[in-house]
Amino acid sequence: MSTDTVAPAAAKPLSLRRILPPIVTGQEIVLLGVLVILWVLLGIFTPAFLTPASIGPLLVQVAPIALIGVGMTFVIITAGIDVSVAAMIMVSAVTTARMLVAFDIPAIAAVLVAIVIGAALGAINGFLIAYGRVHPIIITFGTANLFQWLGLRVFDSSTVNGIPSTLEFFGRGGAGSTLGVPHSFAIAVIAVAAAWWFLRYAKAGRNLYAIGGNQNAARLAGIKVQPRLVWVYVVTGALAGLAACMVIATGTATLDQSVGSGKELQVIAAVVIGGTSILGGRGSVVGTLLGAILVQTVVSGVTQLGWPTQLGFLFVGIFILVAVGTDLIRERTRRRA
Amino acid sequence: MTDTAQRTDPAPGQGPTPRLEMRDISKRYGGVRAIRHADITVRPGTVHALVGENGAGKSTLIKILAGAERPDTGTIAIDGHDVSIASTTDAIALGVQTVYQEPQLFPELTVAENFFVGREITRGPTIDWRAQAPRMLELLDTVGLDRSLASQPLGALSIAKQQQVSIAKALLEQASVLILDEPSAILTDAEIEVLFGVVRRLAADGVSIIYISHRLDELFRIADEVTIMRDGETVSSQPIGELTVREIAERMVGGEIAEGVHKEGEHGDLVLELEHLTLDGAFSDVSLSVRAGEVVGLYGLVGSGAAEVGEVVYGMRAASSGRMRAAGDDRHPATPSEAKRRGIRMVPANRSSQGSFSFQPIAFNITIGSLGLLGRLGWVSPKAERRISDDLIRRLAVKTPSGRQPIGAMSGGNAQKVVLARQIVEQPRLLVLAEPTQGVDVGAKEEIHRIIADLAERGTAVLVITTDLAEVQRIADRILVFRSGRVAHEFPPSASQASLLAAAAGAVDDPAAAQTATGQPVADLPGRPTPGEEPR
Amino acid sequence: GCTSRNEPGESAAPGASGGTEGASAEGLTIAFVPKLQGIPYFEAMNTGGQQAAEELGFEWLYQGPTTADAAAQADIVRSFIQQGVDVLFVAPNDPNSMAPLLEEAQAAGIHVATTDTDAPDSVREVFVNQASVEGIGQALTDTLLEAMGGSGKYAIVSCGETAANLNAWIEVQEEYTASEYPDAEIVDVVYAGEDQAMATQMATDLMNSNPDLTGLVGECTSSAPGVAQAVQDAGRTGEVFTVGLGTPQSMLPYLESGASSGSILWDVEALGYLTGWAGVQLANDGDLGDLSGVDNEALAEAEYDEASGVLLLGPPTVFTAENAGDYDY
Amino acid sequence: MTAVTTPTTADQRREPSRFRDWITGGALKDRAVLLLALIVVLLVAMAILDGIGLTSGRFNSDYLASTLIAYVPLALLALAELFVITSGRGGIDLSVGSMVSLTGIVFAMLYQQVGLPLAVAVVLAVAFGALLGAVNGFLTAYLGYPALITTLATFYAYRSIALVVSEQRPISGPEISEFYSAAKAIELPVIGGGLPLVPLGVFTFLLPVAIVAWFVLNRTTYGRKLYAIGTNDTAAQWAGIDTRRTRMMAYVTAGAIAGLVGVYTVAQFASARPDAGTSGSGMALPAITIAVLGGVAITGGIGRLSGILLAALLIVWLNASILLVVPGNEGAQAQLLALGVVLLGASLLSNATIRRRQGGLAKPLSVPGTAPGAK
Ligand SMILES: Nc1ncnc2c1ncn2[C@@H]1O[C@H](COP(=O)(O)OP(=O)(O)OP(=O)(O)O)[C@@H](O)[C@H]1O
Ligand SMILES: Nc1ncnc2c1ncn2[C@@H]1O[C@H](COP(=O)(O)OP(=O)(O)OP(=O)(O)O)[C@@H](O)[C@H]1O
Ligand SMILES: [Mg+2]
Ligand SMILES: [Mg+2]
Repeated sequence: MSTDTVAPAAAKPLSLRRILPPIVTGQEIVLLGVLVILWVLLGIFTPAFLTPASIGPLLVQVAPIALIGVGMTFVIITAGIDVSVAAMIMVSAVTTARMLVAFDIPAIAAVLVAIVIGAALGAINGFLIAYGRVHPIIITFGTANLFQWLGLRVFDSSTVNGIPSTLEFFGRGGAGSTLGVPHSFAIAVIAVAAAWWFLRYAKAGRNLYAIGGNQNAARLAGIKVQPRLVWVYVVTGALAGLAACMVIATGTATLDQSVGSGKELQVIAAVVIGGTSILGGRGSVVGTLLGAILVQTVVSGVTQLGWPTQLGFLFVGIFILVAVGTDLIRERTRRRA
Repeated sequence: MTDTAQRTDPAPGQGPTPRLEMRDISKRYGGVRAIRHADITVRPGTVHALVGENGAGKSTLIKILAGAERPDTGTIAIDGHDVSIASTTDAIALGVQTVYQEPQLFPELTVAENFFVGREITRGPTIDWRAQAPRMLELLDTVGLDRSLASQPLGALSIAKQQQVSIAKALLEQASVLILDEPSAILTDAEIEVLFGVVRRLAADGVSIIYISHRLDELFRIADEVTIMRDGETVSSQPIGELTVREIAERMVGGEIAEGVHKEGEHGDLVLELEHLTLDGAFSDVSLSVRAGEVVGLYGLVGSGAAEVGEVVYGMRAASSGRMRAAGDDRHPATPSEAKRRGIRMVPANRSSQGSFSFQPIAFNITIGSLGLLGRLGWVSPKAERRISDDLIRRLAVKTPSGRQPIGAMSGGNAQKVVLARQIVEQPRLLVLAEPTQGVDVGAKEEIHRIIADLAERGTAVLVITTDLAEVQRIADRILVFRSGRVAHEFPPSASQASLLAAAAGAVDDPAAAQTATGQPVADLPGRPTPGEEPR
Repeated sequence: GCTSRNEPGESAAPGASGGTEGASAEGLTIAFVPKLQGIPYFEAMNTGGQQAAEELGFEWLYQGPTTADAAAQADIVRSFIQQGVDVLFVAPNDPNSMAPLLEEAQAAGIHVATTDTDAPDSVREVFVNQASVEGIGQALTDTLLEAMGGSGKYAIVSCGETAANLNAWIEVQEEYTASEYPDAEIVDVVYAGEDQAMATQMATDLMNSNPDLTGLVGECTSSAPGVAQAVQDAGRTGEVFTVGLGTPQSMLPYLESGASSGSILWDVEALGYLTGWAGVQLANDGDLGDLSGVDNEALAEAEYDEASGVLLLGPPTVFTAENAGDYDY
Repeated sequence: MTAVTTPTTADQRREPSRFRDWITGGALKDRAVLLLALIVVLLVAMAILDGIGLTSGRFNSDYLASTLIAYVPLALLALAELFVITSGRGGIDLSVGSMVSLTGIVFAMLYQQVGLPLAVAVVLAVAFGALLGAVNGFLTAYLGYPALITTLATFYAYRSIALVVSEQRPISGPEISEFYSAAKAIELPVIGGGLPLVPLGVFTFLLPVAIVAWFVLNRTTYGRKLYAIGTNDTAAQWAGIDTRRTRMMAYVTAGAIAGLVGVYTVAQFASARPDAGTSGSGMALPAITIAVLGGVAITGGIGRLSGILLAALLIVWLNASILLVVPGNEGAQAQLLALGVVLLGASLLSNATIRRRQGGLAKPLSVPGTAPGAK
C-alpha cells in the first residue's frame, strides 16, 4: 500500500540519491545473477565456453543488438515502440556496402553514411509519430514495409559481392579487437554508459520518463514533447545505422537481402528482459545490455552444448517470461510493502 | 506591486489596469459549443471565483488561458497588453500558472522530480538537484506536505496528496495569474484551510487568482469577486459580497432551487450488518448496520478509511477479519460480480477512472453493469438495451441528445448521473455510494440527492460514503463519523456541523475544538488506494 | 455472368497470341517462379533463362517472392495462371503445397514443370534437375574429406530447418560418410536460417564446443560463406576446413584465402538456360531427350530420363580458387 | 449591480456543406467506409488498366475469386488479433503464427499419423490452439505479464516446439493431399453457374467464424465485457465484470482461431509445415497490420468485424492487382510499398479527420467510429 504516512516534519537533508531511482535496479541485479549462473554452468558443461575464442565472438554478436537496444530503450521509455529497426539496418547496410564496393570509401566515411541513412529513416518515423499522432506501433509497421521496399530496390535483385574489409575494425577477426575486447562491443558499452548517464542526469533524458509516464502532463508542463519524440526515433535510426556497419563487418564479403531480418524482435526481447516497462515511463539501458547478452548466451549455449538448435528459442522464450516475471513479483511485493 | 487596499475596490473595470482580460472567447468541440462569447476580467491581487454548473465551460475557459486549448474567437490581454497564447509554454512565460482539475503529474517519477519536470534548473546539460531542492522543500512545507515525501514515487501518494503536490508545483515560479480548477474537491477541510492560507498570501503579494469550485460556501471565505457561467456564457461578474449562496446557485442554473430531500420514515429489515470488520492498514473493528429504506451516511476526512469500507462491502477487497452479513448472506462477497448477484451495488468515487467507459456510448455505460437484463443466455438485445437506457436517461434527466453519445464528451455531472444510472438499472437491495456528488454542480447535486432519497423510499438500503459535510447532513438518516479507521461517533442528521467536524477531527465532545482542529494537519492513515491502482 | 470461365478460349487458351506450331519458339511465354528473389542463385538462373530466350526467341518471365514463403509464392503462380503463360516453371518452397496449384495451371491449359526443386507427386511434366541428390551429397563429402585427410570430426551448418532438398543432401552425407569414411564423424547439424551472421556465429560456437573439429559444411548459399568467414575470423585457416554450396562470387575470397576448400555447385546459368529450352520443348511437344540442337557447351552432359521425367544438368561442379573467377554471379 | 451579460450574437460560422461534412466527419471516420471506397477505387482503376491493355493478364472476377484462398487465413488471423487487441491493456498477440505452425503439425499428426476421423482431428486441433492461447491468456490476464512480452516469449517457444516435434520435416500424405479439397475453389451450388469459382475455405472456414464472431462481438454479453475491459479495465472491475476471465477468453479465442487457421493451412498447402505461420516475416505481423488497417484501436476497446474483413480484402486484391501490373521482381517488392502506404495513409488520414472534428478528446488516438456526436 501507499507509504505516505505522516512523519515528523523535521527538515531532513535531501540527498540526490533519494530523489532519483536507485543506481542499480533490482532487475539488473537479477539479470546479472542469472548471467553469472549461466556462464558458470556453461563453463562447467562445455569447457570451451569461458575461453576468449568463445566469449569474444559472442560479445561481437551482442553488440548490434545492445546498440540498437539503447535507442529502443529510449523509445519504449517514451511509451513508444519501433518495429522498423530491422528494415532500417537493411537499407543502411546495403547502401553502405554498395558504396564500399563501388567507391572504396574509407571506414570513417562508411560509418557516417550508415549513420546518416539510419538517422534519416528514423526521422521519418519520428515525424510521423510525433506529428501524425498515430500509435508508434502502427507507424513503424507501415514504415517497416516502406523501408524494406527501399532496401530491396537498392539491392536490385542481387547481392552485394566482394565487400572490402574496410570495416574490419568492427569485425569478429583479429583486427576487430584490442587486448581481447571486441571494438564493436566496446562501442556498445560506451553507448550504454552514455545513455545511462543521459537518462539519469540530463534534463533531456529525464524528460523522456515524463513523456512516457504521462504525455499530456508533459506537454502541459512545457516540455516540447514532439521534438523530443522525433529526436528519440532519430537516435534509434542512427544507432541502427551504426549497427549496420557492425553487421557488414561481422558478416561475409557478401551481403544479401535477409540482412537484419528478425532483429526487431531480438532487440525488443533484450529491452523487455532488461526491465524496461513496455508501458513507458520506466526503464534502464544497463538492463538492455544484460538482456542482449543473456539472449545470445542462451542461443550460443544451446549450440555449444550440442542440443538441437531449434530448442534455443524455446529457452529464450522461457527466459523472457522468467526475467519479466521476477520483475512483476518484485513490483507486486513493493506495492504490498 | 499592487497593495491589498485595492481588493476592497468594488467596481470591476475601474482602478488600475486589470491583470487579465479575456474578451469574447468562443470554443467549439465538434458540434459541442463549450464556450460562446465569454468574458472575464481579473484585477491584480484578487481572488476571482469562477462558478457554473457542470459543463458550463469553466475548465475550457481556463484551459484556453493556460494555452492547453486554442480558442476559436476572442482576445486575451494581460496587464493591458494583448497577448497570443498558442501553447502552455507561452502561458507559463506570461506568468500564468495552472492547477488543472485532474492533476497532471507523473506517477513513475518521484515527487521531487514531478516538481521540476519541464523547468529543471540545469548546470551544463545535467539537472542541478542541489539548486532545486531548497525551493521545493519550502513549497512542500507551504502546502503542508511532509518533506520526506520528496523522494517518494508520486504514484504511491493518495490522490489528495497528489493534488497538493500539483498546487505546490504551480507556486514554484512567481506567477502573475494563478488558476486553480477545483483544487478543493478532493481535499480534507484541514487541507483546504492550508490552501486558503496560501491563496490569501499570494493575493496579498499581488497575484491574481482564478478559483473554480462547486463548494459555493467556501467561496465566500476566499473570493473577492465571482463570475458565473451558464451554458458556455458568462452571465454575471461582480464582488461576491453582493450575492448569497442561494443567489449564485440560482444564477448558475437559471432558476429557483428546491429545498430539502430528507424524509423521515419507517425502515425495514436489516440489509447490511458489519461486526468488528477489519481491513489491515485501512480500518479496524467497524460495526454498523443499514436497514432497508434507510440512508446511512459515513462521513470522514480523506484517508479516514471510510472509502475502504465500501470497497470491502462491494467485494473489491477482502476484509482481514470480522463478520459481514449482507442481503441475507453471511459470506463476504469475494468479487463485485458476486456482490451484484446479491443485490449490492456501488458507485465508485472516481468517475473518470473507475466509472466511465469514455468512448463507449451512454447506453453501453448504463447497461454494462446489468448485462443479464439484456437477454437470455448471454444474449444481448439492442432493443432491450435502448429501452433500459432511454428510461434511465429520462428518469435521471441526463442531458444528452441520445444514448448513442459517448460518455467521454459529457461534463462531470452528467457523467456522474450515467455512472449512478448503471447501478440502479435494477433496484438494488443495498446501494453504496462513494462521493456521489464530488465535482458536481448544485443543480445536478440536487437531482442526485433526490434520486437517492427516492431509492430509499422504495426500499433500498443506502450507504453514502462522503467527505462532504453538507451532503451527509442533507440526505442521511443517521450519520456515522469515521476517524482513523474506526467509527468514532454516531449522530442524527440534526447534529450541528461543528460537532460532526469535531468528531471527524478527533475532538468529540468539544465543539470549540473543531475550529482549531481544522486549522491543523490531520493525521492520515495509509490505505487509501491511489487511482488507477488495482484493488487486490 | 460474372465469370468468363464458361467462355472457352479466353484465359484457357495458352499461346493464343502466337499459336504457331512446329519447332518455333516465337510468341511463346515461359514463366519461372523461384523460391525467393534477389539471391544470386536464382538471379543467375534468371540470367540463363533470359539468354535462352534471346537465342531461341521466346518471352521469359521471372517473378519471385521477397521471402521464401510458400503462400507468397502461390500468389505469384496464381497471377501467372491468370496471365495465361504457355509454360510455367516453379522451384517450389513447399512441394506438397505446389502440387494442387500446378494441377489448376494444367487445367487452364498451361504446361507445368519444376526446376531446381521437384514436386514429385504432382502433374508436372518434367523436373529440370541440377544434379542428383547423391551427386551433391557425395561431392560435398568427398571434397571436404579430401581436405581433412580422410578422417576427423565435422559439423554441418544448414539453413531453413524445413528445406526438403537440404535435408535430403544431409541424409546422403550422413550415410555416405558412414559407409565410405569410417574414421570420419558428423558431430552436429545446426540450422541458421537464411542468416549469414547467424551461420557464422553458429560455426564459431561449434568450433569452440568441439576443439577437435576439423571440418565444416555450409549447406546453402548463405551458410557456405558464413562458415568460411568463421574459420577465417578465428584465425584457424588450415586447421579447420570448410566446403559448402556457395555461389562462385561469394566464395571467391574464401577460396583464395584457403578458408574454403571448395564450393560444390553447378553451372547455375546453364540450369536456367536448360529450363528455358525445356520450356520450348514442352510447348512444342518436342523431344526432351534430343539436346543435339542446343548450342551451349555447359549443357553437354545433360540427359533426360523418360521414366522419371527428370532432365538432369549433369554432375555438380567443384569451384576452386582457379575457376570461381570465371563466373559472374 | 453590474451584471455583465454578453449579448449572444447569432452563430456566424458558415454551415459546412453537407457532403463535405459527411466526407470529413462521418465517412472517413468510419474505417469500413474508407476501406470500401479504396476497394472500389482499386477495382475501377484495375478495370481501366485492363481495358487499355496495361495488365499482363485479364483482371476479372475469376482472378479476384481465386485469390480469396489467401484471404481466408489473413482475415481469420486479423480477427484473432481483433479479440486480443480490443481486450485492451496493450493486448496483442505475436504468437499467432507460431500457433498456426504448431496446431497444423498437431492436426496432421492426429489426422495422418494417428488416423483420427477428420472432424475429430479438426476439433482437437482447434482445442489445442485454444490451449496454446490459454497459456498466453493466463500469463497475461492472471499473472499480469504485458501481452507483448507474453506473446513474444510464446512466439519463440511455440515455434521451437513445432520444429522439434516435427523433426523439422513437413508432414504430408494421401489423406492430407485430399484435404486440399477443403480449400480449393468450387462452383457455388444453384447460383454458381454464372459466378466465378470461389475457394471453399471462404465458406467452410471464414464465413462461419465471421458470423459467430459478429454475434459474439455485437450481440452477446461477452462482447460487451470485452469492449468494456478494453475501454477501461478499472471501471470494468467496478462494474462487476470478471476482467481476468474476460481477457483470458480473448486470448483463448485467438488461439482457437489460430488453430483453425493451422488446419486451413494444412489444406491450403496440402501438407503440414512446421514453419507455416513463421516463415518469411511470419503471419503475426501481417495479421496485426490488417487489424490496425481495419480500424482496431491499438489502445483497446474499439474494433469491428467489418473493418477486418474489408481491410484483408483490400490487401489481398491490391497484392493480386500489383502482380498483374508490375512484372518481375519489382512486382513482389511493390506489394511492400503498397501495404506501407495504405496502412500509413489510412491511419494518418482518419486520425486527422477525427482530430479536426472532436478537438482534443484525447483518448484514443487512432480510432474511427467514435467521434462524439455533433448532430
Ligand atoms: N544528449 C543529447 N544528445 C543529443 N541531442 C540532444 C541531447 N540533449 C539534447 N539534445 C537535442 O537538443 C535539443 C535541445 O535540448 P535541451 O534539453 O537543451 O532543450 P531546451 O532548449 O532546454 O528545451 P526546453 O525548452 O524544453 O527546456 C533537444 O530537443 C534534442 O534534440
Ligand atoms: N475535449 C472535449 N471534446 C468535446 N467536448 C468537450 C471537450 N471538453 C469539454 N467538452 C464539452 O464542453 C463543455 C464544457 O466543458 P468544461 O469541462 O469546460 O465544463 P466545466 O464547467 O469545467 O464542468 P465541470 O464543472 O463538470 O468540470 C461540456 O459540454 C463538455 O462536454
Ligand atoms: Mg471542469
Ligand atoms: Mg468541474
